[in-house]
Amino acid sequence: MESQAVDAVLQGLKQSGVDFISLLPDSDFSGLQKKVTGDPSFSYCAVSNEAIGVGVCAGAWLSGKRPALLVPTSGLLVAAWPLTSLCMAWGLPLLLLIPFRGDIGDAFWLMGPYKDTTEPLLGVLHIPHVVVSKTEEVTKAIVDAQGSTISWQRPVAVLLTGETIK
Amino acid sequence: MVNRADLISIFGEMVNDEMLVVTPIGSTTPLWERTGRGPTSLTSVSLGMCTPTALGLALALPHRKVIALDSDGNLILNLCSLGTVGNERPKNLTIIVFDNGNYLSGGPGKGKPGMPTATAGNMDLAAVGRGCGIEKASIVRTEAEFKVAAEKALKEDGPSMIVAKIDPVDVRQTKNFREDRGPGQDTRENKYSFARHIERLENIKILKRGGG
Amino acid sequence: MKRFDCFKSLAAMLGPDDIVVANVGPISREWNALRPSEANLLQVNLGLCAAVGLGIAITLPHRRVVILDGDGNLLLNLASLADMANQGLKNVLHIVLDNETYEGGGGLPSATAGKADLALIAKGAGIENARVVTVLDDFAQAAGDALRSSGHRFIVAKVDKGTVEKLPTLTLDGKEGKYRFARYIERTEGKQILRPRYTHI
Amino acid sequence: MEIEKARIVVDGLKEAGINFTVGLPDSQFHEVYEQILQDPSLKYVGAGNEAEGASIAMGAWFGGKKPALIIATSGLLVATFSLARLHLKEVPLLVLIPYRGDLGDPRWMGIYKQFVEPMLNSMDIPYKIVSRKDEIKQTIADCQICAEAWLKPVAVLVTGEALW
Repeated sequence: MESQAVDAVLQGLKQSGVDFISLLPDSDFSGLQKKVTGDPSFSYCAVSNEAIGVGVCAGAWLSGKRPALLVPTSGLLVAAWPLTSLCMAWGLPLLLLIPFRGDIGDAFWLMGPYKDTTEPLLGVLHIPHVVVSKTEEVTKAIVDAQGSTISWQRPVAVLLTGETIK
Repeated sequence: MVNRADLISIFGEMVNDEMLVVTPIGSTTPLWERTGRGPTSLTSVSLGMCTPTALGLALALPHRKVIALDSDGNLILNLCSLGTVGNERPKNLTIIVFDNGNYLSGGPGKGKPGMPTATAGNMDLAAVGRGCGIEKASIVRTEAEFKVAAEKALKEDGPSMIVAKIDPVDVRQTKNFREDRGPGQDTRENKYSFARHIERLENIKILKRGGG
Repeated sequence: MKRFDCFKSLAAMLGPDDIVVANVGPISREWNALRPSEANLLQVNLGLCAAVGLGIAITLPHRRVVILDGDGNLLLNLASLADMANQGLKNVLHIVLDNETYEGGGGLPSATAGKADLALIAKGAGIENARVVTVLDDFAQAAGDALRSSGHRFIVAKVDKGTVEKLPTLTLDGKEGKYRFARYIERTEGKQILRPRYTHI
Repeated sequence: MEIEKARIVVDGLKEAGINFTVGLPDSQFHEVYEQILQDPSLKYVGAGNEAEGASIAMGAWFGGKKPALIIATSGLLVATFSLARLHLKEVPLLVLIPYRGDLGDPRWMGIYKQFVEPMLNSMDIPYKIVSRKDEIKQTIADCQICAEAWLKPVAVLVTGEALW
C-alpha cells in the first residue's frame, strides 16, 4: 500500500469516529498497521486469527467503542462463522476493511480464487459492501460505511482494490 | 392552525398506562418519545402501516384502548385500511390523524413543507372515514377542539377518528430529517420493549424464548 | 466438582458491577439462574467468549470482566489466549469450566480428556497466573484470590459432566440481550452506544 | 381446491397454533377462505390490500395472537414493502400462499414463476414449498415454529398435488 492510500484510510477511520482497531498482521496492511499501532487515537488489538478479531470488535462495540476490523480476503473466510453467529444473530455493527486481493488486475495466481469467494460471500452473509479503486475515494467510502454500519447495526465492508492497494 | 408538538403533549397527558399507542415513521415518533412513553408504545411503524397495525392490536386485545397517531401521508398510502376498520368496527380503536397537508419527511427540511398530499386539495379524511363506516369521525382545528374530541374518543366506544389540521411544518423540527436521529429506540429495540410491555400488562407470553 | 457449585461460590463473591461474559449453552443457563443481572452478556457463541471478553476488557479497563468459558469453546479459538496475554490486561478473570466433553454435541470427549492441559497452554501463551483446580475449596480460594487482586487470572476448573435439572429457560435472544447489555453500559459508563446522532452526510 | 385438501390446510393452521388470519382471496384457495370464515377460532380479517394485511397481522402479534397472512401469489408482490419493513422484518408471521404460476399450473400465470422465489430470497424471507397433501400439516407447523423462533416472516407455498 502506498503512503497516500494509507493516509486516506487513516483519515477515513478518524473522520468516521473509529477508535478501536483489530487486525491480523498481514502484508497488504503492513504500512497501515504500523501507523495504526503508533496512533493514540485508536485502541489496538492484534489477533492471531480473524474469527477472534470479530469477537474482540463485538465486545468493544458492546462496551462503547467504534471498532473496525482490518481483514485480508483470506481472513474474511476465517471470519465467516463469527460474522454469522455474532454479527448477524445479534445485530452488531462492524466496519470491515478488506484489501481486495484477486480482483481483476491482480495477476498473482494464488489470489485468483478470492475473486470467486469475496463478493459472493459478503452477499451470502448479507453484508453490504462498496468497492473502492481510487485513492481519492477511500476516505469518503470509509466514512459512509461506518455511518451505515452504526445505524443499521450490521457489518458493512469496504473493499480496497486497484491503485489503493498497489 | 395548531402545532403537532402541542397536540402531542396535550394528548400525552390524557393517555394512561392501560392504553396502547402506535406511531408512524416521521416526526410524530420523536415528539411522542418526549412524553416518555416511547418504550411502552409501538413507534416508527413504517409508511402506511400505522392504522392497520393499530387495528390488529385492537382486534387482538379488545378490552384495551388502542390509539393510532397517524398522519395524512401515511394513511393515504393504505387508505383501504379505513374500510377494514369500518367493517371490523373495533370499539376500542381511536385513529388520530395529524393532517399537515404535505409530505414533510420527503421535503427539503429547513422548516419548509414538502410536496402537497391529497388533503391539501379536495380530500376530506374525516368524510372518507365516515364513508367507510367510522361514524365518529371529525375534523378539529384548535387545541380546545382537539382536547374535547380526544377526551370523548377515549371515553366512548369507537371506532373513532379525529383529523387534526395542523401547521404544515413542525415548529421545533426544522432540521433536515437525515440529522434527526439520536436518542430513542430503533425499531428492533422498540419491538422487544413494546412486546415486553404487553406481556407485563396482559400477563401473556409473546416472545417465546431465548434458547441456548 | 459440580459446575453449578463453582458458580454458586463465584456469584457470592462478585459485586453488582462485575461484567460477566458467558458461553452459550448450560454455562449461560446455570449462571443466569444464580446471578441474573444486566451486567451479564450471555449466550456468546462457540469459540468467541474469550474474544468478546477481551474486547470489553480493553474498552473498559476500570471494570472487572469475568469470562465463563468452556473447554471445547476455548479450544476452537485457542489463539485467543495468546492475543489476550499480549494485551497485558489488569481486569480479567478467565474461568474455563472444563468437563472434558462436548456436552451439547452428544458427550464425546474434547482434547482436554486426552493430553491437552489448558493451564499449561495458557502459561505458554504468556498468562502467568494460570492454574487448575479440581475441588470446590480450591476453586473458591483461586477465584477469591483473583478477585482481590488486579491482573489477568486464568483458572481451569475441572468439573463433572451434566447440568442441573429444572433451570429457568433464558428468555432473551441475542438481539434483545445486546440491547439490554448496551443500555446497561450506557447507564453505568455515561456513554452513548445505541442510536448515536448520524450527521456525516 | 378440493374441499378435503382445504380442510387439511385449515386444520394445519389450527394445529400450528394460528388463531388470527388476515388475507385477500385467491380463487384456487377459495375453499380455504370459506372454511376459515366459518371458524371463529381463526378470526379472519379481510384487508383491502396485502400490505395492509401484513400490518394488521403484525399488530395482532403484538397483542399476543399467532397470525397468518393468507394471500395470492400476486399479493405477495403487493405486500413486498410491508413484509420487508415489518418492524425491520423481525416480527413472526406465517405467510400462506397458493403457489400460482408454478410448473403444473394450467393457467397463464407462469409469469409468477420468475418472481416469487427470487423475491422471497432477496427479501430474506425463508420459505418451504409443499406439493404433497400429506405433507401440508407438517410444513405449516415447521414454518410457524421457525417464524416464532427466528422472529421473522416465513412463507409456505402450496403447489402440485397439494393444491390442484
